[in-house]
Formats: sequence, structure tokens, C-alpha cells
Amino acid sequence: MSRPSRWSSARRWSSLSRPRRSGLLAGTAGVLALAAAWEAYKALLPDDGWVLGEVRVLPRTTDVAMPHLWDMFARAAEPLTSAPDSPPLWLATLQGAGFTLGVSAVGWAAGVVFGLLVAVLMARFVPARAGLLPWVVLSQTVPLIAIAPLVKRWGAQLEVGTFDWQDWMSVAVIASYLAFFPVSVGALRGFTSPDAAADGVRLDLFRAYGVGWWTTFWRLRAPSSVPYLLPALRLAAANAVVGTVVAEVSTGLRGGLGRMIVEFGASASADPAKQWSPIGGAVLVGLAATGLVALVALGLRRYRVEETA
Amino acid sequence: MTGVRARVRGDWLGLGAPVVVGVAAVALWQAVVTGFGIEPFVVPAPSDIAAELGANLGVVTDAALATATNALLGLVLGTLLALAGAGISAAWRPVADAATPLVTATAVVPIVCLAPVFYTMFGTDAQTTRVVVAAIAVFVPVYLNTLRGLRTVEPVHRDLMRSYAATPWEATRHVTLPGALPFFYTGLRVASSLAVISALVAEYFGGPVDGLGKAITSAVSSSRYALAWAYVLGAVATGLVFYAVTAVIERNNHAR
Amino acid sequence: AGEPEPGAATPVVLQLQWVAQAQFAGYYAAVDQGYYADEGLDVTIQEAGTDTVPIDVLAAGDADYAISWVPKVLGSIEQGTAVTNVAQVFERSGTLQVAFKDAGITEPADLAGKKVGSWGYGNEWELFAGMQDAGIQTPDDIELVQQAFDMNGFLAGDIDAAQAMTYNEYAQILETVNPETGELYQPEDLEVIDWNDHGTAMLQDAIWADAGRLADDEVYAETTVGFVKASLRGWAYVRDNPEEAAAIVTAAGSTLGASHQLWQTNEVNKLIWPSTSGIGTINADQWDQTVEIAMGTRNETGATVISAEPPETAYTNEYVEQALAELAEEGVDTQGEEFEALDVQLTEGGS
Amino acid sequence: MTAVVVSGARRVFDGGTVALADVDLTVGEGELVSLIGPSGCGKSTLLRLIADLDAPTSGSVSVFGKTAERARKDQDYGIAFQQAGLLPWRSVRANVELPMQLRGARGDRADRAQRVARATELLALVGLADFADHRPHQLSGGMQQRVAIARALARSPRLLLMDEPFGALDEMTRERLQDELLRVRATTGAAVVFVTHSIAEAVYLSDRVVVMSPRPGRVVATLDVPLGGPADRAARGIQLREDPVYFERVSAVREALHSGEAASDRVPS
Amino acid sequence: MTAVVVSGARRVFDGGTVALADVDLTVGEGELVSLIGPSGCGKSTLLRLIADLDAPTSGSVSVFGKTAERARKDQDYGIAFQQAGLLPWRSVRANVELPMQLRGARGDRADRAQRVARATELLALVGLADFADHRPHQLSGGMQQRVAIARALARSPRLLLMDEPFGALDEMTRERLQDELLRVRATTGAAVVFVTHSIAEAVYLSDRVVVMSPRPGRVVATLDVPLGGPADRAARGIQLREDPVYFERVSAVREALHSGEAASDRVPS
Ligand SMILES: Nc1ncnc2c1ncn2[C@@H]1O[C@H](COP(=O)(O)OP(=O)(O)OP(=O)(O)O)[C@@H](O)[C@H]1O
Ligand SMILES: Nc1ncnc2c1ncn2[C@@H]1O[C@H](COP(=O)(O)OP(=O)(O)OP(=O)(O)O)[C@@H](O)[C@H]1O
Ligand SMILES: Cc1ncc(C[n+]2csc(CCO)c2C)c(N)n1
Ligand SMILES: [Mg+2]
Ligand SMILES: [Mg+2]
Repeated sequence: MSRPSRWSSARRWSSLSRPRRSGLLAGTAGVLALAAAWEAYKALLPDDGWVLGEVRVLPRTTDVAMPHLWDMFARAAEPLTSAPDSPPLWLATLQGAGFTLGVSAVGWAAGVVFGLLVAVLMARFVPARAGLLPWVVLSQTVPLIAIAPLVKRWGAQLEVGTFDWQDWMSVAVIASYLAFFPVSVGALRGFTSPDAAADGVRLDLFRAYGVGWWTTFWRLRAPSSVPYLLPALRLAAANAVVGTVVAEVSTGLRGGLGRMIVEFGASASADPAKQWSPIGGAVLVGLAATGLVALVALGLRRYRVEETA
Repeated sequence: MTGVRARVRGDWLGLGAPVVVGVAAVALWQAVVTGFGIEPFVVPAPSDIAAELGANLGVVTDAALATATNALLGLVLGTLLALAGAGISAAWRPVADAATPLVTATAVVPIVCLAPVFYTMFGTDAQTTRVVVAAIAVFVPVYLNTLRGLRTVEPVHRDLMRSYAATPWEATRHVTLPGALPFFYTGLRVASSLAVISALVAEYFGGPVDGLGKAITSAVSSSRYALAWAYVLGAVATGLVFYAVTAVIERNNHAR
Repeated sequence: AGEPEPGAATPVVLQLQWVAQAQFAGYYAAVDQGYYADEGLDVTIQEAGTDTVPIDVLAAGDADYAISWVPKVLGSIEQGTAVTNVAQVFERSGTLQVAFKDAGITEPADLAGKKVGSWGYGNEWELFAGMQDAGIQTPDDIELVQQAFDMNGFLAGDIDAAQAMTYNEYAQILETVNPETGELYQPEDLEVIDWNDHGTAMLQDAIWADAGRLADDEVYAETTVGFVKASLRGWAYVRDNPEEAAAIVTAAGSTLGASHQLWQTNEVNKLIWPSTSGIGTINADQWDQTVEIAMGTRNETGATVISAEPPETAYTNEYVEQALAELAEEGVDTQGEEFEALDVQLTEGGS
Repeated sequence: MTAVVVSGARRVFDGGTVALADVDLTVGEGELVSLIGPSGCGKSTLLRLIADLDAPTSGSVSVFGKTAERARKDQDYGIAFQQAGLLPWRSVRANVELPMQLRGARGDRADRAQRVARATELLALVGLADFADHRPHQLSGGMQQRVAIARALARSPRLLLMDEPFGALDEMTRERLQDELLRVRATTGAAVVFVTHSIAEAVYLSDRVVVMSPRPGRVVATLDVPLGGPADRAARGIQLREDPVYFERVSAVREALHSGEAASDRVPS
Repeated sequence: MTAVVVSGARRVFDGGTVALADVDLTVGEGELVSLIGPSGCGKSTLLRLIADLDAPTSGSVSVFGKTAERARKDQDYGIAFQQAGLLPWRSVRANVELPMQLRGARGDRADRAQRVARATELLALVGLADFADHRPHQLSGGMQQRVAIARALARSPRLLLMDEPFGALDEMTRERLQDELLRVRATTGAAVVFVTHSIAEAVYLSDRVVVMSPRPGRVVATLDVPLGGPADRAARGIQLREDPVYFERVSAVREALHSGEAASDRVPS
């Protein structure tokens, strides 16, 4: 039965999608609505939230639990500490966010490279795929915090010539551990997508040309994988940020948002608005990271007629 | 090229190869640790881990059950919320657009940032925060995948329902929902192991003293690394059970 | 210590058990005041995260010395980590169990049936020992709650009795506005269980060295004396100049507020000074009490810290005695009998 | 009363493409009319206007004297698309039952029994009685098409709309289904609007062949095919295809197509 | 020397399906042979054996006197599948250049220039000179097919293998491409194995039509089509389709097909 090819149907869908601008407007409305809901909730519900039997179903509304939004912004404008040369909190947060973003980027890149290598290995050798894939899935059930100190330890033992392992590199490695997973799974799906019966004709074509696996890989499998790879890269970016922050908390690396979150715990009771700054910073880092991936996607747009989850 | 022989080979590979790889990896690990006399704080030997697991099976199981309960509640709660949200978003485009930045932000914000404030909001004497954290982690993939599924209605099916003058509810019941099911399951599969990890990570930041996350730090802080890894095995097993159960539900529910 | 070679300072890495704060003021002061440099040492201070086990960093060779609480290290030693306590800096325990007055908790036995906060991470053994002494069965008789980085759980009433260090969390409470009065919480609002008063105090911050290297590496042994000496001298500086010491720690990157930092400096001083046998000396009776509790106390999973006496190498006064002798020669007061604590005013948020 | 009246229908798409320009079309009751023309000439668009799956930019469409919308809501027609468009999660039988189920007002036991009986009958008609409990993906493309046709016939509509329903089939299966369509028509007396790009098929099946020209889509010729009524044709079967009238009409349609094509400046492929 | 010799070829698939049973086929140099038969009778399987995309369970295949594998590695044939199978990320031109690029040993400037010239020539041949820089998705189905055909011709193979290449096209485009194929054949003298399920197409194009029967796939008849050489046919164009010999051969193939079909017990759809 003839079905419209993926490529042409994609074009039809995109022509149906609404103008960007209305989405942007609605998005802003959504953010404002959440802000309004936060304050309304705070205003309307009792301090103790709503407790049903033994379980608190709705959160407390005290200023410690849910500071006013304007308090968060006001706090961000004030200095980080009372030290005379202390930068404003927003600036410190931004610097921390920049640091975390940098480490995440390294972790993302390392994870992407490793993920791609694993995917190529699994695409090339069927037994490798069967043997490795379950372990790749399994690897993500190992809690990150259990391996973070180990990675730091392994890294610290490493010293090759003038190259000295830095603590931030351990954090980047931990970030890459989370980032590699979606890449390897997504890339494998992409690399093997020409094997699907519906697309088999292209693979037959390359066989008819009498060319080897690697030529087929570069000319067919790799370009075909792009629609699968791009969402994976985006997921990997979000994962890399999560991994970086967790590892910063875990190893105590100074400079990033994770460390700020740990330290600000000490003032969570008396200065509750303070800890919302690094949370906002983390959202920014995540958005920036996925935004950077969008740039990569832009470079690959010729291969990206449709994206597949 | 695919045929019975390939399938049989595939089945053998599907079960055998991972076991071979696993056994080989564990053997190599054991050999390296004993051969080079590696300290347990670098990496404990598999045999020691197994011994600790054997000696502490009850404690590990209790901890795993505590974490699994929160993960399961979070999985159910997050899935229900995601389904409701995706339904509303699919039915009403402006809601979907308005939710987009919030969902994106939720997808990228690390749990470690949220857990401390959630304990303050929901109380640190209850499991609520762990459930909420797991639910949030679950929400994102289930919502995104389901929404995509609800939106991917084949044009020919849409025309068909219109030609029958079907009501919106009939169209939803007969075409949209069944068509979205595979997408929903893709999201659920991702969410299942996420739920376990998230509930576990949340334990680091407060709540009643139970669960695998707490147990791992306790063991590590007194250098009992083999015991810590026995708890990690508990976490892996829990994640695997969650993943397998969702896979089985998926297979039974949409045998295609 | 040996003659410092001119121009070639020995690099030394010190692993802390948490991030920079006045708890470690002595080491930061020693760096700042050049005491380590005087001993020919180039000291780098490494901070810790939530999952850092300082003693294992030391054992792995990634640090030369580590600061850690004794009960945590006893567990590691039993797991085969060869380290030695070369200077017991804190003579007293800073761990409290804090409750609001109206909770009716004045002594350990009152904890029964209450929601009790515990940090975990090996910081909870004094609490378990105290409850065990009071005949409380854990976890059956109490509801154990994992305490977060902050005191919000306590303030919101989720925890009836929370763990608190005198120098940190206790101050966090006193920096917070009491919504009922509109003023900061006052010590009178709180009931405090101090484990020093109930016989279950355990030794806390000590300087740990690698036992293997102490035995085999003469240079390291010499360095150890120099390191301990300069560190103790740093602590003497903190005692005599608490304001300056607090500023040094803040300058080293701590984000704690000024009044909180000074409070912490002052409280830590109280844990050291006056020193019974000279700062850093390990008193056998305190050590034995710590070991005894570590062997006899069960946590919520039924585990004890250790099951047998630690080896001989677990502590030695050899190096600290040399250091104290040299310090005495140089006219440094190592007992602080004259020590007078400050009366620090906490401000809202500790700023 | 006529089955379909399209008058002055125009359809301009958002991009400015004029898919149909002033199309008039009348289909009498029980009549089979084929639409033929090069790809992109608006055949599907016209069919969709009749089915009220799309609305004309100007002009009007009426079906059995009502508006197209009323006719759709009254379920006056059955439709088969070029793609079978079966619901993959339903069995073959359940796919055929779908239109009845959606309109089976009461949903009680008697209703159900009637539905099952009708589906069985229809599946037998398209030669798929043995496949009632299979899932669509277990059928070949041709079998799926036949299920879609059975589904279109389910409620015995007075009007059948078919958009290249045999497009994906091999020649022999196609010929067999053509004969089946003639038989169904003979027994039910339904009017049929049949889109195709096979000249032979159009001539073989139709009372009238409507030839269209591409962009903007217009009717360039309407040719009668005097080969007898449906029962007659179904009976003659293969011989019909060797009748000289048949060959002559095939040539006539081909010529009309080629001249219509020449009239437009650029030929789409 | 003959282009293709298949002797006693048998292909049994894993499930036990006998797709081909003892098939013999000879294609002379420059000859155009069509394979026709009901869906599932093994036409594609046979073509894939010749292309060495699949191997016979027993029997042998030789291409220009070599093994099929050798011929594939020597790039002795060009192939076009039923689906166009273009690479969507490449321009139309780059798609046509692909086989030359994969084999363009040196990849230097002269090599490149030659490739570009050849692609331009081929695109003109299939009437797509203006679309060289378009992407496949910007083309209609028929245009995509033509690109695939240009690609198959790129290295001027002595043997062309075509599996229902015009299957997805509307009738008029199809007829135009048939004429183009005849022209190409007349100029290059390539042998062609052409799979189709259109009887008219098979007769119009072929020197010989091979009729196959379904499961197990066998050759049930081989019919010569004495309508003149390719150049001659291309010149006569539409008139050829009205030649009595043409009609006669169409009927003959139809009869052969129907009888072949009757020989097997169950008809696949
Ligand atoms: N939704 C749409 N938006 C814009 N243009 C459209 C749309 N649908 C169809 N068209 C255009 O309208 C014209 C007629 O399309 P239609 O599908 O009716 O052609 P057709 O005759 O059915 O062709 P085919 O034989 O290929 O099915 C074409 O030029 C097509 O590009
Ligand atoms: N990979 C395969 N595994 C098992 N059976 C197969 C395979 N490929 C083809 N077959 C079977 O072999 C027979 C011949 O298939 P083939 O594709 O050659 O038919 P065809 O004549 O090309 O049909 P069509 O006209 O539909 O393209 C069919 O019965 C088919 O089901
Ligand atoms: C994960 C984690 N959470 C909290 C603390 C708090 N804490 C308990 S004792 C101590 C040292 C003195 O302040 C500190 C910081 C910790 N260590 N690790
Ligand atoms: Mg159409
Ligand atoms: Mg075929």
C-alpha cells in the first residue's frame, strides 16, 4: 500500500503549524498565569496548606515555603553577603549559571561523542547491539549520587605527564554519564532506520552500488539518523545540566549553581528568597543549553525534514 | 532477510548476549580488583558486594520497598496529571502554547534544586515531597509524548470520522485515543525508571529516614562501600522492575 | 620540624569535611598568616560536597591530611582504611538536639514518641547513643526524620527535636524572625540537649594523617609535625582574633553572613578553649568513651559504627606533643586558660 | 431527484492555488460518474466538496437536494479513500462495523446482532469472510482496500464516493474488484462518484466520464459510455473489455485528456 | 554474449514460502524483457536475484557471463525500484550524481566536472533540467520517479533493472516516461528487465513478455511482441497503441495471465 513518504507529509504538517508569534504570546501568558497562580494561592490558602488526613496535599503558603515573587526579585537585587565587596545576588547567580553551563557543555560534548561511538558500535555489530543495549538502559538506573564520588576519586588518581585532572572534569564526566544515554539510544534508532522495511529501498540501492559498510554509513545511515538524533541531543542537553548540578552538590565543586544551592541552605529559614535565585539560574541554564542545541539543529536542518521522538 | 531463523537468532541474542556481556564484565571487574589489590573506596569487588547483599538482604529489601512505594505513587500521580494536561492541551491549543515554557522549564530544572524547597513546602516529616518529585519527573516525558500522540491523527482517519458526522467524543474515543496509546507508552517507559531515580535522589534532601538514597549515603559515610553498592544493586533492580512492568503492560495492552 | 629548604616549600593538601566556614577557621588563618609557609609548607585547602568522605580522599592519596569526626573515621578504619588521628582539635562536641520550649523535651528520654531530626552521613551517632542510654528503642519508639541543609523542617514543626551544631544550625534558628513576636527567636524559646552533659559526647574535628606514610615516610612524618604545629597556631590566632579570623574565612569564599560567621568562630573557640592538655592532645578517656559508644550504639538499621576495638595506630599524641613543645618554645599559648568567649549578636539572616 | 449537483464550484487554497475553477457536475440517482485528469487537477478536491470534508470558496454543492453538510450528517453517502485508512487497533470485522456502531442509536443486543450479520455479509461480498478476525496489518494492500470498500458500503448508502480506491492494486485484483463494484451497484442502485487515473477503468465502470484539466481545475469534456447498465456489464465481464465500443471510448477519453492537457500551459507530473 | 541467464532458480524463504520454483530466464544483449504476474508471484524476488540483492536457494544466475555478485561489484547494472528511494537531504542533481560519486575513483576536479556534465545531461533527458537544485520533497511523485530513473542510467549501464518504476504515476505521465525509456534504450542499447503489472505497458515496451504464476512462482508463458525495435516504437508513439497487433498481444497476455492464475488454487490479492 502506498503511504505518503515521511518527508512529504512532514512538509504538510509544518505548513499547518500556527505562526510562531501567537505561541510566544501564549507562552508569556502561561508564565504570567503561573506567577499569578502562585500569589493567588499564597493569598487564598492557609499557612499550613491543605492537609488531608495525614498527608499534606497542598503546600504551605508561609513566606518561608513560598516567598512572594517580588521578594525573590528584590532579594536578587541585593548583595550576595554582607561582605563589603559582595556582588549582587543576581550577578553571582549569573556567574554560577555561566560556570555550570560551561561544565555542562563539556559534559554534553563528551556524552554525545561517547554516545555516538556506542551507537556506531551497536549499529555495526548485531551481537554488540544485543549485548550492550540492555546495559545501556540499565546504566541509567544506577543513582548518580552513588557514582559521583567514585568518578571524582578515579579522576583524581589520573595524572598523565603535564595533564592534571581537575575536579570540574569529574563533574563533566558525571554530566556526560546522563547525556550519553539518549544519544546512544536515539542515534542507534537513527542509524538503523534505513533497515526498516518501508525504507529498505535505499539500503538496497547502496548494496546495488557494491559499496562497503562505512560508505553506506556516511552516505546513508548517518544522514538518516539526524531526525532521531536532534531530539536526543536536546534531551542530552537537559540531562547534562541535571548531571552537572547534582555532581556539583555531591562533590562540592565551587563556582556553580549546585554549590550555591548547598550553601544557601544555611539561610533558607531566615532568608528564604535567596535560594530561589539558583533555582531560577538552573532553569536559565537548562533553557540556554537546549537553545544551543537548537543552533546545532539549525546547522543540520538540511537533514531534518521531520523529527521523530 | 528477517525470517524465522533471524528471529530465533535474535531471541537467543536478546537473552544470551547481555548475560554474556554482564558475566564477562563482572569477571573482569573481579579480576582487576583482586589482581591489582584495588581499595574498596576506589571500587569494591563484586564478591564483596554479593556478600554484603546476602548479609543485608532484609535491610536492602526494606529500603528498596520504601523507595519503590514513593516511586510508584509518583509514577501514578505524574501519569494521571500528564494525561489530563495532555488532554486539555490537545483540545485547546492556547493552553498547550501557554504550557510550553513551563513544561520546558520543568524538563530542564534539576531535581536537586527543587527537592529542598519542596520539603519546606510539603513538610519534611512526610513522604510527600519524594512522591511529588517523582511525579514531576514522570510528568514531563508522559505529557510530551502523549500530547504528540494526541496530535498525530492520520488525516485520513480525521476525514473518516468527519464523513461519519461523528461527535467530538466519538472521534476521540475511536480514533484519537487508540492512536495516541503507543506514544503514551513510549513516555511511560522512560518515566518508569525516572520515577525510581527521582524518588531516590529526593531522599538525600530530607523526609523520613528510610529508602535507598539515604541508605547509600549512610553506608558511604562510614566507608562501607560494598554495602553501598549492595544498595545500588537494590536501586538497579527496582528500576528494572519498574521498566519491565511497564513494558509488559504495554505489550499486553496494545498487541500489534 | 626540619629546616625548611629555602624556596622549595613542601606542597600539602588538606581535605575539609564541608565547605569553607569558620568551623575550619584555624586552617584558613594559618594560611593567611603564613604559619604554614613558616614551616616550609605550601598548603592547599580542599572543600567537600555532600558525598565527600574526607578520610577516603586521604587514603586514596588525593590529600595529605583530612579533617573529620572521630566516630565516622572509626568506621572507615574498621573497613581497612589506615589513618591516624594526629591532633584532636575540638575537645568538646558541638552537637545539640534542639526543641521548642512548648514541645516538653528537656532530656533524652523525652524524645520518645517524638519526631526526631537526624542528619545521617555519620553525624548522628551521639543522638543514637543518647537515646539508647535513655532506653529509647530506635526506630520503634520515635519517628526519625532526615534533616535537610536547612532548619525549615524544625521551624515549621515537622521535627520536634532537631539536630543542630552550636556553631551553625542553632544560630540559624536564632537568626530567624519568630512570626509570633515579630522578633528573632531567642535562646529562651528553645530547649537544648547538649550531649556533653549526658555522657554520650563523641570526639569531633580532628586532623587525620595517612598511617602507612607516617610509618614509612620520614619526610611525611616531619611534615606532619610542621603541619599540626602551624594549624594549632592558626587556632590560637582564631582564639585571640575572632573578628579577623571570621573575615579571613569569608574572604576565602564562604557565603555565610558576617554575624553568623563570627558566631561560628566564637562557638568553635568554645569547643577548643580552654584546652585541658594543650590543643590537639588526644585525651585517652575521651577517646575510650568515643570508642565505647561507637561499639555499643545501634542506628535505625541495627548497625553499629564498629564491632571491635580500633588498632593502636588509630591515634597518636607523638606529633602533637612535638608541635606543642615547639609552640611553647615560641611562646604560643596552647591551653588558653584565659579564654573569654565573645557575646555575639546575631542579626536576621546572619548578615 | 439527482444525487449530486455541483454548480459554479470554486476552491482557492490559502497559498493562492486555484484547485477548482467554476466546476459544474450533476450525478443522477443510480448513475456512476468517473472523474479523470492529470495529477493535481482537483479530482480529490471535488470529491471532498461533495463529501463536505471541505467547503467551496464560492459556488454550491447539493446532495439529494439538501446541503452537503446536511447530507453528511444524515449519512447519505459512504466514502472510500485512496488510502484504506483502516483503524489498525480494530479487527477487520470491527472496522467494517465502525460506521454502524457510530450510528447504531441504541447499542442494544438486537442492534449488535444486526451489525454483526451485516458485517459478515459485507465481508463475504468482498471475499474476506475468512479474515474477519485478522488485524489490518495482517492483510495485503489489496485486502485492506477491500475492507475499506466494505466499510463504505456498510450502511447501504444511496451515494458512494470513491477516491482512486483501486489505485494500489495489481491489474488482476483490480479487475476483479471492478466487477464487484458493478455487481454491488446493480443490487443496491447507488449513485457513484469514482475518481481514477486509469482511462480503461473509467470507461469500463462509468455511465459518464468527466475529464478535468489541471490548475485551475476545470471540466474539459464529459463523455457518455453506452455500454449498458451495471447488471449487464457485470454479466459480460471480460468480453466487455474487448468490445469495440469500449476501445473507441478509451481512445476518446485519451484524446480528451491530451487536448485538455495541451490547453494548460504547463503539465504537472 | 547474453545479458542475463537465470537457470533453474529457486528461492524458498525462511517461512517456507516458495517464492520461485525452477525459473529459467534469458535476456539477450539490448533486449527488453518484461516480467508480469499477479502480486506475490515472485517478480521482485527474481529481479533481486539478478541484482544480487538476494541469493537463490538453488539454481544459478549469471550476468554478462559473470556471477551476479561480480557483476554487482563491477557496477554492470543500473537499478530503479518501485519506490523512488531518493536521499531527501541531497538535491536532485546530487542524487543523480550519487552512483558516480561513489565510484568516481579519483574525486578530483576533472572527475567532478565530468560528473556534473553527465548529471545535467541525464536531467535534461528526463525533463527535469529546471529542477536540478530542488530537493526531492519539492517534487511530485512522478518527478521523483524520473530522478530515480536518471540515477539508474547515470553510469550508462549495459543492463537496466526496473521494478515497477512507473507504478505510482498517473496514466499520462506514465505514457510519457514509457516513450522516454524507449528512446534511452534506442540510444544506449542497454538490455532491460522490466517488472510491471500493467499488461498494456508490458506489451508496449517489450521485445518479450514473461508471464508468471503465483506461489510457487513459475514462468507460465513467454510471448514475443513483434512491434519493431525501440527506435521504431518511440517514433510511432500513440499510434502504436492503436495498432491491431498491439491489441492482439494485450489480449494474449491477458489470457496467459488468466490461465496461469487458474492453474494455482488460491488467488492472492
Ligand atoms: N490543503 C491544501 N492546501 C493547498 N493546496 C492544496 C491543498 N489540497 C490540494 N491542494 C492543491 O490543489 C490542487 C488539486 O489537488 P487535488 O488533491 O484535488 O488533486 P487530484 O486531482 O486529486 O490529484 P491526484 O491525482 O494526484 O490525487 C493541487 O494543485 C494541490 O497542490
Ligand atoms: N523477505 C521475505 N521473507 C519471506 N517471504 C518473502 C520475502 N520476500 C518476499 N516473500 C514472499 O515471496 C513471494 C514473492 O514475493 P515478491 O515480492 O517477489 O512478489 P512480486 O511478484 O514482486 O509481488 P508484487 O507485485 O506485489 O510486488 C510472496 O509470496 C512474498 O510473500
Ligand atoms: C548532606 C549533608 N547535609 C547536611 C549536612 C550538615 N552537617 C551536619 S554536621 C556538619 C558539619 C558542621 O557543620 C554539617 C554541615 C552534611 N554534612 N551533609
Ligand atoms: Mg487525489
Ligand atoms: Mg514486487
